[in-house]
Amino acid sequence: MAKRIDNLVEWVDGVAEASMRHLAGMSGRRSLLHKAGKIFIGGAVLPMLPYDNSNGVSHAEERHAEGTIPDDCQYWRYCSLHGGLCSKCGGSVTQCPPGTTPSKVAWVGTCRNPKDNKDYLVSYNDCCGKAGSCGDECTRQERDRPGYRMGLASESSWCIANGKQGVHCTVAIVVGLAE
Amino acid sequence: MAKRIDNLVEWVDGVAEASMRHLAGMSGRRSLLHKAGKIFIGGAVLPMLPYDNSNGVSHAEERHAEGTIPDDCQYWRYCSLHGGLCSKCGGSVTQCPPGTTPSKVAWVGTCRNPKDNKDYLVSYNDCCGKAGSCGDECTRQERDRPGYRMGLASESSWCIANGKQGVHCTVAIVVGLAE
Amino acid sequence: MAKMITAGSWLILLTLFPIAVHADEAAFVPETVTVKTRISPGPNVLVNQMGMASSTLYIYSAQDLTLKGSVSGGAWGLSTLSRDGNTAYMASSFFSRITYGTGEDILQVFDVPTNTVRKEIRLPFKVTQYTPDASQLRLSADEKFIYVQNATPATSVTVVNLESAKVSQEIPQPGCYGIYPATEGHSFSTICTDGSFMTFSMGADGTTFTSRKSEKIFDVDNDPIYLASARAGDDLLFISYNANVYRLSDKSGVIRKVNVTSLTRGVSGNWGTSGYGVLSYNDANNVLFVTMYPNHHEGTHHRGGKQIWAYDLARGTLLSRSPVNDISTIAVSTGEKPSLYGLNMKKNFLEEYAVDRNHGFSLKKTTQHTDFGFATMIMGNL
Amino acid sequence: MAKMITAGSWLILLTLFPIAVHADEAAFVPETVTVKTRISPGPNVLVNQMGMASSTLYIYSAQDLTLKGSVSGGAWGLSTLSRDGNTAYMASSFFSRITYGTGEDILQVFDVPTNTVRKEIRLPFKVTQYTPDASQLRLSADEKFIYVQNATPATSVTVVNLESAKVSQEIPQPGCYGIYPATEGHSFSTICTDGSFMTFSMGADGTTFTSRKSEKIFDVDNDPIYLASARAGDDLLFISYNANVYRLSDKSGVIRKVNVTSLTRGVSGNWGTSGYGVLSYNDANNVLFVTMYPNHHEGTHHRGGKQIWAYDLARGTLLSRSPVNDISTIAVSTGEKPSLYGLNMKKNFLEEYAVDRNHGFSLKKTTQHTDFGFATMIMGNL
Repeated sequence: MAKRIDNLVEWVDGVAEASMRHLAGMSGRRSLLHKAGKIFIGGAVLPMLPYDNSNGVSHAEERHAEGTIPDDCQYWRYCSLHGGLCSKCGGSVTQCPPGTTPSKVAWVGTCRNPKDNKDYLVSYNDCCGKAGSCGDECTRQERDRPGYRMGLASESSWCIANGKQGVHCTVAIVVGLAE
Repeated sequence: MAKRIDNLVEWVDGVAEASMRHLAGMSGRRSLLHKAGKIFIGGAVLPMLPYDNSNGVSHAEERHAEGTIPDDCQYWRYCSLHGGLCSKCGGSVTQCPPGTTPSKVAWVGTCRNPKDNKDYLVSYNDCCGKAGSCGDECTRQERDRPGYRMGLASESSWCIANGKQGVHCTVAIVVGLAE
Repeated sequence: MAKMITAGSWLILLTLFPIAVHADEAAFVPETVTVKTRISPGPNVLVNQMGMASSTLYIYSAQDLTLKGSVSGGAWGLSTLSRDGNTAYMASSFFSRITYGTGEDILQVFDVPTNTVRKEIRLPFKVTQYTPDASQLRLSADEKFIYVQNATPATSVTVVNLESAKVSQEIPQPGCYGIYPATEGHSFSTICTDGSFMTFSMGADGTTFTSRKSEKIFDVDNDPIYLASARAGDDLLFISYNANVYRLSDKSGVIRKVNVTSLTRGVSGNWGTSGYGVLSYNDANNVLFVTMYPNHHEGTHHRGGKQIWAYDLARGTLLSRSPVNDISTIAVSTGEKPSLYGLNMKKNFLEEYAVDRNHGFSLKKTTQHTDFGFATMIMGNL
Repeated sequence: MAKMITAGSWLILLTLFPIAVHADEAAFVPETVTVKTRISPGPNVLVNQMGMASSTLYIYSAQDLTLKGSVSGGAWGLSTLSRDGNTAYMASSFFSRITYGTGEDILQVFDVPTNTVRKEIRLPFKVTQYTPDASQLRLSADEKFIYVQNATPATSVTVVNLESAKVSQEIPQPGCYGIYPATEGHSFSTICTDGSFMTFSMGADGTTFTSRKSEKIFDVDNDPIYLASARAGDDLLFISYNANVYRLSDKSGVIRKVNVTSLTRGVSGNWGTSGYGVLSYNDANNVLFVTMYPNHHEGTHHRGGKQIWAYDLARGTLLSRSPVNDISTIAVSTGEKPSLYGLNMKKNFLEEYAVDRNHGFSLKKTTQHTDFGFATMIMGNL
């Protein structure tokens, strides 16, 4: 979750000019959560989804077998995906292919893992800077919203924060448990 | 035939830097044929095709009903065509669509008109400067030759003499009778 | 080497023109290549086909969908059309290496009759890259200004003065997206993340603005509206994923809710709205057309519609439900005897439908033309 | 306005991150997005997909055709690969407005393992725009120079010194086309419009050249050869539309004919060669593979092949005829137990075939992968 929230916070602070490199050593996960907490306290509207808040052990287990994450569109973590998976482009479900740059920000889905029946936040980052497509797209778009709720907007390119370079493919990163 | 041979001659003289506008009032058809005659005398190799040399009355008649030239790929004048017809892009069989520029040079096919059983030279000019395709391509390529016989090379873009702008579609112009 | 090049000239000529030409040419009239200077006359339907490298606006005859011409721009092309249909605008991105390198955002001003570029205006490099919708590039009512949706992802609107061809100002629009200009003056509204609208009113010279925020209009979580909108008289129409029509007024300088109408009340099958340009309104008959999808649920809102519903907004009556194939975007012409145009998003067809006024404004497909790629916008001075 | 922007920051955040995060995260290990720095190891097969706006080199595993990565350039991309497979080159055109505006021709030097651009070299704006073939962009035997085919349509070859990243010279090549470098030194041959070949030999520093013209090798009208070529030992192999194999030697600084072999002698059905990269040679077994089309006639020479023929050039024997679907371009790997790769031009598949040495080097398809667009070149350090 670190990088994801890092990005969000920095982005709010610096209005989308954040550099990945600049971020890397900036802060640990805890401080980020702290920041995030403040933000939520400050927020006027809290459109939380009413999800279970027990922790994600089973997800953590799954992660250790990362090489085996399916790239079938129906797999649970792709519930709000809209794009071609990077696992079909020489990357993996969580890795951008060589020669691309992950988008600094992303849209987020809330997907239920059928193994533990918990809801997870999934960050869909575009990988940017190359032409050419690599296979069929997945279009699930559950809980997708238009640009007025930008963080859920799968119809936007997310390379917009990376100098608007070309969208090559999309990764699906499980960044947190939804409350 | 005027413009076509104009282009060829000027192109040989000026190595493909000819401007359409510059050419327009330069010379009549007769002087061009004269030039062409000299060229053929001067040429060391004359790869003529052994075609009938009577004149093209029936073709001339057809031309008056130009609006009705079919755009079926099997129509006789498309015998060496390789590209999308401009008649499907807002132009016609002999007209580039608005907003494009006809290629200054072209590849040439020799096609037999079944009406008079004569062989005609057909100039396939690309229309340049726009993106977007407009329908299925025609791929006939009869007597097409690779780049070492460039004037018959349908695999080349012919917008190369127009600043290499994008190929949008192709016209088929009957420019002469083949001897 | 000089000698070789001379010899080469002959070779080049032979290469280009290997066949001798007949000298007796009395009766033969050679053709010449020409350029059509103007597209064929008559009303047009334009389709904006977005591409990752180049985007194209295809111009079709509104009569029979013959392709009359096109203009093209760069990546993620957004577009709009002047009221008279003679000027098209496209905002898109160009890169020195197509997908990387130096980028710039350009507003192209096209002359529709001649398919030529009349003007280019450089925009701040912030233009949204988003599936094209009419709400992202909008002319003011007097067509003196054009409003451009930015997203970096921070959102703002670039205001361009079309007379001076200069950027007048950039209006910050945090948490809001979409541009809905007023029918007069220089103001526009935008949809915000809490379900309210913000209305921005520009000063006379276009360089200043004031803003007013509306009450909450809709529930973003449970009844989100599409970016697509229509005008019904002076009012703005929006529709939600769940097919609730929000009729809003922007007359007072702030958005006010007029009413909300459920299209599906009393209809079984759990129908919902589906597509991109999902609604279009025929004012002469007070009929709203909407693309609809059965058994809708989270994630189906951008699928191609399986029916187009005609709804009488004045009477609150569902008039007809016409089956269609995967239509994602529609546009109905004005006047009492309209035609409807739709985009089939699976086959990339532009389709034309006759509207049967005697049978509840039901639709019958009359013709179709492939539109060559993914498109979500139909425009026209229809 | 300051206040509004502050308020807006909250809205933006909510927009981006509308869901609260659980605080007790002891057992949850979040993932992070990373970038794979190098493609998976192992031999590669590369496919050059030409586009009118951008062109892409797709990199597949030679084992199972898994897509391992890609690099991309501009319009009408021509490409080649270093002998070790680690450096790919693409020459292509970029325009300020994709299809119009200011254009430039760029040679991109790609690092294959990392899929990154190592260098860009600006070329004279003359590079041929032609269906890609290996003969248009070629490395010298020592890989110190790269030769680029120009056509405006006047033809010439740009010689680039890869060490200095500068253009060394432009060699005029009137009436000739295609680049066939010698196996040593800095010379290359080209095919000329009268059926002869010209051989250019560069001076030591790459800035001068001498040329020698061959006898007439083939009949351009009646037995034209493809641009595609292969090496059989030290000799060059070409093939005509009529499936006559021209075995040529470039050892002496000028092209000489070794022999001509008809592949179709004694075979009924009027078969001819067909496709783009129509031939490939396996040296270890002296076997030539060719894509063939039945009932061939003027105009069929670029159709997808219906059979692939295996021919023993040493013995002059047709070994096998394997049925295939529309294969236009082939590449066979080196060694005694080769695999063959082919491009299906109707379905845009890259296909892999096992070669059965016990049954006349006949082919059996083992796997396939879509190559996403029109392609005519397969490369690899196979």
